[in-house]
Amino acid sequence: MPTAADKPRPKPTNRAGLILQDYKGVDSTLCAGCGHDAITSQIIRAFFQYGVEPHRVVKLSGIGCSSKTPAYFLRSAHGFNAVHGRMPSVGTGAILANRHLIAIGVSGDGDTASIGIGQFVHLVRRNVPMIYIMENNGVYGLTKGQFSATADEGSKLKSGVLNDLPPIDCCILAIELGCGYVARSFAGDPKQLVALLEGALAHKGMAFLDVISPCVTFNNHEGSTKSYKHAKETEEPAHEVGFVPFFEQITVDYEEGETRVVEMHDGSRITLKKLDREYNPTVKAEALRAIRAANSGGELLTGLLYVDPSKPDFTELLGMHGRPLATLGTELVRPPRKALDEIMESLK
Amino acid sequence: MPTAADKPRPKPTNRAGLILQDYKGVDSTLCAGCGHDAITSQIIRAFFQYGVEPHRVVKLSGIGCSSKTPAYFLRSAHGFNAVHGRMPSVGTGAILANRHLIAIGVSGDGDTASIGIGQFVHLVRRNVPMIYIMENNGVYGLTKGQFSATADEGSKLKSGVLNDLPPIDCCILAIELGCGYVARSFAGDPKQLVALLEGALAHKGMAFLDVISPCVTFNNHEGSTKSYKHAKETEEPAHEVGFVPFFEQITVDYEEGETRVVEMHDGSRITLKKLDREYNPTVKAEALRAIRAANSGGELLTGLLYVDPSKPDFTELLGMHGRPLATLGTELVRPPRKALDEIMESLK
Amino acid sequence: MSEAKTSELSEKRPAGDITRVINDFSIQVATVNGSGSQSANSVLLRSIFQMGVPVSGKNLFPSNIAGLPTWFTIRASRRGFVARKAEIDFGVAVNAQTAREDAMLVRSGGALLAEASLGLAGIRDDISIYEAPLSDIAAEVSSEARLRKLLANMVYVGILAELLGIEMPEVELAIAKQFPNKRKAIELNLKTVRAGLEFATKNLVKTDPFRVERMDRTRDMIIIDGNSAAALGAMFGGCTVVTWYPITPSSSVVEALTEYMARYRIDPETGRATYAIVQAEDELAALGMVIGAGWAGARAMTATSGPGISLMSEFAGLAYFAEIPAVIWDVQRVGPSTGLPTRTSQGDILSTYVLSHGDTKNILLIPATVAECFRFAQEAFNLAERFQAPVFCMSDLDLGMNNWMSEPFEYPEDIPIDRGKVLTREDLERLGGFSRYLDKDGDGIPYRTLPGTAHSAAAYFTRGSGHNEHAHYSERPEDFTALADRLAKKLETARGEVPPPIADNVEGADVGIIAYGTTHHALEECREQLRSERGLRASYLRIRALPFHRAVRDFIASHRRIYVVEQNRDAQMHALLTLEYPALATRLRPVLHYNGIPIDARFITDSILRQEDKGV
Amino acid sequence: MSEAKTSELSEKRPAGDITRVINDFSIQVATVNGSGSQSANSVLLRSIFQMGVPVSGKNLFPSNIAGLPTWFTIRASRRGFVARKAEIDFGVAVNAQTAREDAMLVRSGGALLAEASLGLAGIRDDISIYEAPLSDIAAEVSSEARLRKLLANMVYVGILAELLGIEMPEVELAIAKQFPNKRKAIELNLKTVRAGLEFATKNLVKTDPFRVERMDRTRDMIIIDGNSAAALGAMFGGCTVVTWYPITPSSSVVEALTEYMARYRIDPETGRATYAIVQAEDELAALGMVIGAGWAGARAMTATSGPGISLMSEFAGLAYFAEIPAVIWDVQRVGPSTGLPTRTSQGDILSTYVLSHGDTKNILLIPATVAECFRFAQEAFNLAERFQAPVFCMSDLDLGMNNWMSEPFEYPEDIPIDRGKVLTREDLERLGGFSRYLDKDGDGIPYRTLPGTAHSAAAYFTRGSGHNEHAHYSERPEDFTALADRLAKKLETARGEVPPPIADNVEGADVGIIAYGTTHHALEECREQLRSERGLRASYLRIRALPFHRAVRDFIASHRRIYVVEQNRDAQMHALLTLEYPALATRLRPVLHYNGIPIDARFITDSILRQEDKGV
Ligand SMILES: Cc1ncc(C[n+]2csc(CCOP(=O)(O)OP(=O)(O)O)c2C)c(N)n1
Ligand SMILES: Cc1ncc(C[n+]2csc(CCOP(=O)(O)OP(=O)(O)O)c2C)c(N)n1
Ligand code: SF4
Ligand code: SF4
Ligand SMILES: [Mg+2]
Ligand SMILES: [Mg+2]
Repeated sequence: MPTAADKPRPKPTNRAGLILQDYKGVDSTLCAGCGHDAITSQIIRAFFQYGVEPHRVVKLSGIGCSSKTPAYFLRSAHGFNAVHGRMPSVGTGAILANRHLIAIGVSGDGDTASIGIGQFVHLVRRNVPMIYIMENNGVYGLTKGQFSATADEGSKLKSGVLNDLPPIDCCILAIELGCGYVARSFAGDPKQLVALLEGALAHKGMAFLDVISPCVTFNNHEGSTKSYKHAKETEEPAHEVGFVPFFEQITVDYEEGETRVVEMHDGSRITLKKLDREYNPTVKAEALRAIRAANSGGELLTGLLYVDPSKPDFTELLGMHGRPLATLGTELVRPPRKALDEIMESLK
Repeated sequence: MPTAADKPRPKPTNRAGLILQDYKGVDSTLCAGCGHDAITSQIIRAFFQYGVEPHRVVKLSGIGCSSKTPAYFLRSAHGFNAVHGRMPSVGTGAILANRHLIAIGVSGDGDTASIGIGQFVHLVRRNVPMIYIMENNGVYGLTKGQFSATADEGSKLKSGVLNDLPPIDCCILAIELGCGYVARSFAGDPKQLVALLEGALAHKGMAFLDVISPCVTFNNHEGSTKSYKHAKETEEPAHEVGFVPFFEQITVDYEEGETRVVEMHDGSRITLKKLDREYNPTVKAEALRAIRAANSGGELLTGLLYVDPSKPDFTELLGMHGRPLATLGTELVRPPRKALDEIMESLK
Repeated sequence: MSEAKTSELSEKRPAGDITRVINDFSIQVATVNGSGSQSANSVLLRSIFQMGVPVSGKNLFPSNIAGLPTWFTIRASRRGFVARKAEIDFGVAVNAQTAREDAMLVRSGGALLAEASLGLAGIRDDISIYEAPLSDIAAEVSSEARLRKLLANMVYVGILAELLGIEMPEVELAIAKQFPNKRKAIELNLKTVRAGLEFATKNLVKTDPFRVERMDRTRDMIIIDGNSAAALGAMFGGCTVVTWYPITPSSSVVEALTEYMARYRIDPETGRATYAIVQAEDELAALGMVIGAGWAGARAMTATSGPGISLMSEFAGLAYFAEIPAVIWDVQRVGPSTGLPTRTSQGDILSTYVLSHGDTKNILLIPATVAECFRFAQEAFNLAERFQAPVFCMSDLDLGMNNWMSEPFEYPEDIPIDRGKVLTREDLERLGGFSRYLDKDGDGIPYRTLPGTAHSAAAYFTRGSGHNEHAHYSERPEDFTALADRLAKKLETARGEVPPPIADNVEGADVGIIAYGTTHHALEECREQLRSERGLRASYLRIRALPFHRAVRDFIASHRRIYVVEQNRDAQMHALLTLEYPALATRLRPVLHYNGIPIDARFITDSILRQEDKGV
Repeated sequence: MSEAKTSELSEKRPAGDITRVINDFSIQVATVNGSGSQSANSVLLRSIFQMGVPVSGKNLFPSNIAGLPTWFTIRASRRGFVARKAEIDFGVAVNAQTAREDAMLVRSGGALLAEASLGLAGIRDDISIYEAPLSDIAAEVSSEARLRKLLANMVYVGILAELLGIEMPEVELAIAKQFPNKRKAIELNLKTVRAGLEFATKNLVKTDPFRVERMDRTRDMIIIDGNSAAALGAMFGGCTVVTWYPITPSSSVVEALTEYMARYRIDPETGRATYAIVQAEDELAALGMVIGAGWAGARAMTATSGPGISLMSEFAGLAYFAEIPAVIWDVQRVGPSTGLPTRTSQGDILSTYVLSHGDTKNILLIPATVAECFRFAQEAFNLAERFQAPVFCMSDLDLGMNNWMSEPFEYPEDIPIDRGKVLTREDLERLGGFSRYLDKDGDGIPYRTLPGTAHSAAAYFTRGSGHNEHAHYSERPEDFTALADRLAKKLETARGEVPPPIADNVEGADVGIIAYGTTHHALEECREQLRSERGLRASYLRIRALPFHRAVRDFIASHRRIYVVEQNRDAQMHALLTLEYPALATRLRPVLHYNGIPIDARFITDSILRQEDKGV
């Protein structure tokens, strides 16, 4: 293997034979320093590391600064920047048309928790196979900084306006509604975020990631609870998240009780190394209690908050054909003449 | 007091000087035996017993058999049968216009949990002072029996169609979102329902009641988990609910530890007599655990599931005028000439 | 309810005269909804149908599940007229709530069969009144309360069979069809019908003129409702994704489709479904799913009614502007708002044509018959994919929920499944690449690729915001104008490809009539009335789609006075014609019917004659 | 971007000639959005304004928060023309991304001030080019990076002041106004402007013809944007409930209202708010709240733009049909779908007029000036309550978000707060009772009571489903028709009460022109061009509301050719006029502008002349 500093080191390729650059999109037009751009980078890295074939991916979003980001990664994947708050239905439709697609939806806290909460609830309930990232900055960035429904009680706008309504915790909601993969992370914690994204890629069913993603222009000031500073100060990882993809046959043995290993359906493994607290993401009640405790304690609890890799996803429930409905031939989608004759007879 | 059987006993009147009949509406056009009619009767009774002045009440609903019922009670109260799933916003507007109004909204499980879940979530989040009853039959009655989002996994339609999606438990949702009065009851349990309704009348802020209300025409068969039979068999009251209105100065002393008394802001008291289990409706986490346990155990846990009489309601948060905005005079709603002059000056 | 001034029959004969009226009368059965009269009425309808007599049935039901008045009218018409007949020749009164009204509605010279306990005997002397203890007779068949209530309806079937001369074997056949392989039900109902019939033979003396006699005008014909026909069309049209949110009167489109698909669209090899049907949480989501599916390559549809269309407005604009195929089946009911959910209307035409904010124009198909429901459902998918646009099929409650006679549907040999301009991996290898929104062929229709296409040049970015030919985000004024103009051009192209109007030009016609959808059926009859009653010759054009086919202009240009007949208040089609042909606008005159009851010939004839007489 | 064929100025003088052009030119500043050029541009605008010269400014910004190109054009016009001027006389190039394009856009004979580092010197020889190291100069004032970026903009203000002869005291005043009681900011900016000015005096030799000279045409005038004006109107109009969901370009309506209300609508006695402003979760909820509030007696409004209007469709139909007052302020942007969120359009007229399924027709008010925003906002509440219907105010981005000169607004003595036909407890005691939907006065407008009215006969039941005069549920055909007809009649009544059109009939005019909204401003200028360039006399009618006032007909009837000028693709007002006056339809000719940039006089003049020349 080439190591000599003098000759140029070839760019590393993944199992799809692609390099990191292949997972990029057009240049971002977001504000310099926007948390969303940081998340975009980790999406690019995760999809590269997992070796996803870009053409199998569909990128979905609603409307907002966050919802613009699908243009900034995976340039060779189809993308759909839909309407505000209704991306879940569009994503559901895409998966119905072609269950082989790997769907990643990027939304904002306004797009999800304000206008979009209804479709979000039903997307979770259906367990549509899709990675759903909520880039959470507590405000409507694109419309210049009004509070969203995830803004914390007591959070202040630059203008001094105070938010006196409680935030909607979409992770709690997702867990209560039966989502099988629920994580919270922070744009300023790339290592954790990448691992959580790879885990999401390995998950069969809906995977929800609530990622705190500071809006440097409208909500990164003192008094904001969604600023880089505040997030850094209050972040409390529930565990150290690692990911071992199915195609890397490393066998590590983990210290007893120190690391929890979650087997994903494709053979990948998520490793959760114990930090200073006990945290069991496989038991709903415990997870919820821990999250609620952290919230009331003003802590930003991050990590894989809840996981259940076993739930059947929506396409299974529907007993859909193994091949994409989108491209089934006439012979499969138009019944034969005798079928019509039979029906006509019955109507005479 | 007249007791002699021979002379006709005068109809009892309440503190408003009205009789029970005064709280009725037009005749119901629902199917004979519909759970909704049973609930209507208890609404009539509760409002009568509490002595509400009908003209101070607004009745709101969406669309559905359940949403028709506001026409069947309190004929002398204004009613508004709005559009499907969007009653919460209409109710919010009405309260904004006149905070003195007592708002009661009647909705169905489709109207609330399917099309209406978004507005429901935000109504709870705002803690709009309003009694919200979800008449829960697990199906869309008015459109002839399709499953709603509260239908239990495994529940069967007459046609044999099976529901394979998990139900949305609106009580859990309401509690998680910070609702200060959350109850579940059953159309077949009039005594409990009346007490819970009176408690709701005494509550300042949003009060949510999820009332199992069998649809005798489309969802009352074997295999349905929302039938009278099934509800009767599985109902597990968390406690025996009683209500002592503020205007009845009875002093009772309750057995130590046997009865929990909740003081409502108007001085009324809700009494919760212990049954075979410990249940503390004032601690979120405990309430949620108990509900979840009951759900997974196939129990229908009824009663006052969670209560917190202290939360400020939406009108307080808005710092609204004490008098109804609807009828403020010109002198209050049109600033004086000098105000305009001042503004014009600043724009020169 | 009847706007009729005069009547074919009463003109010809004074009331009381019992010269026979063969295969040309209407029956109106007044019952309580939820009481099971539906099956009795279908049996009645079928029996007459099986005797070779053209029939039509209209169900006038309340927006309620049980306990309110409901009416079912059956029309037998030897001449094959299937529109609603304004007058009631033969009434059947079973509902106490409305009995007296119902008795009064029967036209003079008509007849009434009444539940004896209602005591209607002698309420009128200008009609034949027959009394029968329907529920008592039913009680003899079954003592079980619930059952007795249901069976009471079958009793009047038996009585009418006797009074009208409907042959018993046909009734038996109809019952068998009504309760497919439900042996017990068949026997019980048959028994009841016989009991009714016996009662009639024993106790009733026929004094009315109406009779059914065997003809041969329904041989090989089918009976089906428009919603089921639409469902069949979707199934044979290769529909793969169906999303919906229940709403009257469209629910049965998807409910029928669900049954048909489960039966005929399971891949025998894998036993898996070649389709997905999803009940969405509301109409916004329903169309959102259809758009996502259409974008990803499915032939996707949803069915709804007015309120749903309104909720779909924003998504409809996205589909129009981002150019995504979608089929929306709108079974129109009376609006605005919740309106009259169980009554018919043609009131969504204008607002749907320009649905959504900004400059939008949509393709609308307007079926008038069950056969067209079957056909248009298939063409809708082809047009949607060919034009990469939402296609709205404007049915209505009368067409969708009532039963209609029809020739059997033909297997769609002539409607190949057309996926439109989709570039495959192979195409891309040949071409090297493509520009999503480039008007390569000069018809305004660009090429698209499906997500998942394994080629590095396949991907493009779809958005509802401004974009250029390469699907890149753009706010450039010239890019926007070019896009807006191409979208307009695309609709121009559509004129040539949507179902053309059907014209019946009468030599030297005095007037022209334009109609569409279910209004068509009353027109056939109206034109005969105009001819027979006034010798007025009327040409007729039936519009079947928007934007207008060029042929529409020619028709208007060739008639001096044109009556545009439709079932809405605001003369919506009249408005669209005015917009399209301002130079001819003054020739157009609206004839409007908007009370929720299906329009009838008499109403149209009278309105036209009134205007003709005014010589306006 | 410029469709201009010719130019007032270049006609008069060859390029290069430096005869002075006083108070009649356009400046276009090209910067990067989020770089703080906004305040610099306002200062520039204000300074000229304070010198008594009529000005207008147009901000052409991207749908993005920071980093993309943005343009600000200032027009000085001694004749008081405030529409966009197609040509750029004086360019300011600061943005590297677009520098060359920006330089090319300057008209021949014009001038360009460029950031030196862009190296644009000598890019053209037909314009005067001035170079200046803007950021270096700013750097001298402040070393702080962020600050420097902001201040760089103030540098060009100083340079232009020198080159154009804008008086420094006015600049100082403008800066003071721009940063109200922010002493530090004022000093810093002033320092920077001076630095720019000094640089110019030292290093630049004026070779361009443009100069600002003191006039007296702006004395006592105000400068305000349409959204703020609308907010003021709402506040003085007695608005009590405001709900909204943020959307460009309407957000600032409610944001301004929030500030004004907090200042002027707190009850001094109680210290409590006499209003409620609620940010809803989406537009469906926003209108739902307005409807609930209007029903319960509030003067309630919401503000939105195209996508919001689409989402409000279902609720709008409810308000129309259940007859509930509601004010919806639509600041139109380019659609369909998300379209161009930061560009202007008049594209929602038609779809909003018939918004929602079924037969609906809405009242629309169309302001053209900030003064009308102030006035119509007040009248909207009166009309909404008088007609118990939704009233849509159709503003647009150009009017709403740009700054306009105006006479100061007058205190609404002449606009009393009119609650319409509301029955109080006292009325009910007098009358004994009432029927909610009875047309007592023959104007189609019924009486209502407010929830909470302490009278046993006050209550009634509101529904979006069929009902009779007593507000009882009804499916009766005759009830529905009566209701539909009364609703139509109500709109007929409205014709007489909405703001009438404003006609300027020219004696023996050759043609008539019809326009509305912001298109108005270009027309003033267009008519002068037609007159001065071709001696063509044009009468002019400005429509201010729908349904049409009777006066509209008279205008059309009295001109042989009428040009209908609007900013949408589908000739939406032209369409509505055609529908309304089919007999006159052929006189109407659309002139359409729909690229998102505010329409300009040159475009209209040329389009009209082209058609006139064709002699069509
Ligand atoms: C129907 C509709 N309403 C309103 C808007 C305006 N709008 C655009 S983005 C946005 C909110 C975005 O907030 P969020 O989802 O948190 O994204 P962020 O910009 O903060 O990343 C709004 C209200 C819209 N585009 N469509
Ligand atoms: C926008 C819209 N979509 C669909 C409908 C049709 N619809 C009427 S009631 C109803 C569901 C009612 O179910 P639920 O709320 O559970 O009330 P229930 O009849 O069961 O009491 C539906 C889908 C409608 N009225 N409006
Ligand atoms: S406004 Fe906020 S959210 Fe939007 S791009 Fe800028 S920093 Fe990011
Ligand atoms: S259908 Fe069901 S919900 Fe509706 S009225 Fe009948 S029983 Fe009640
Ligand atoms: Mg956000
Ligand atoms: Mg229900």
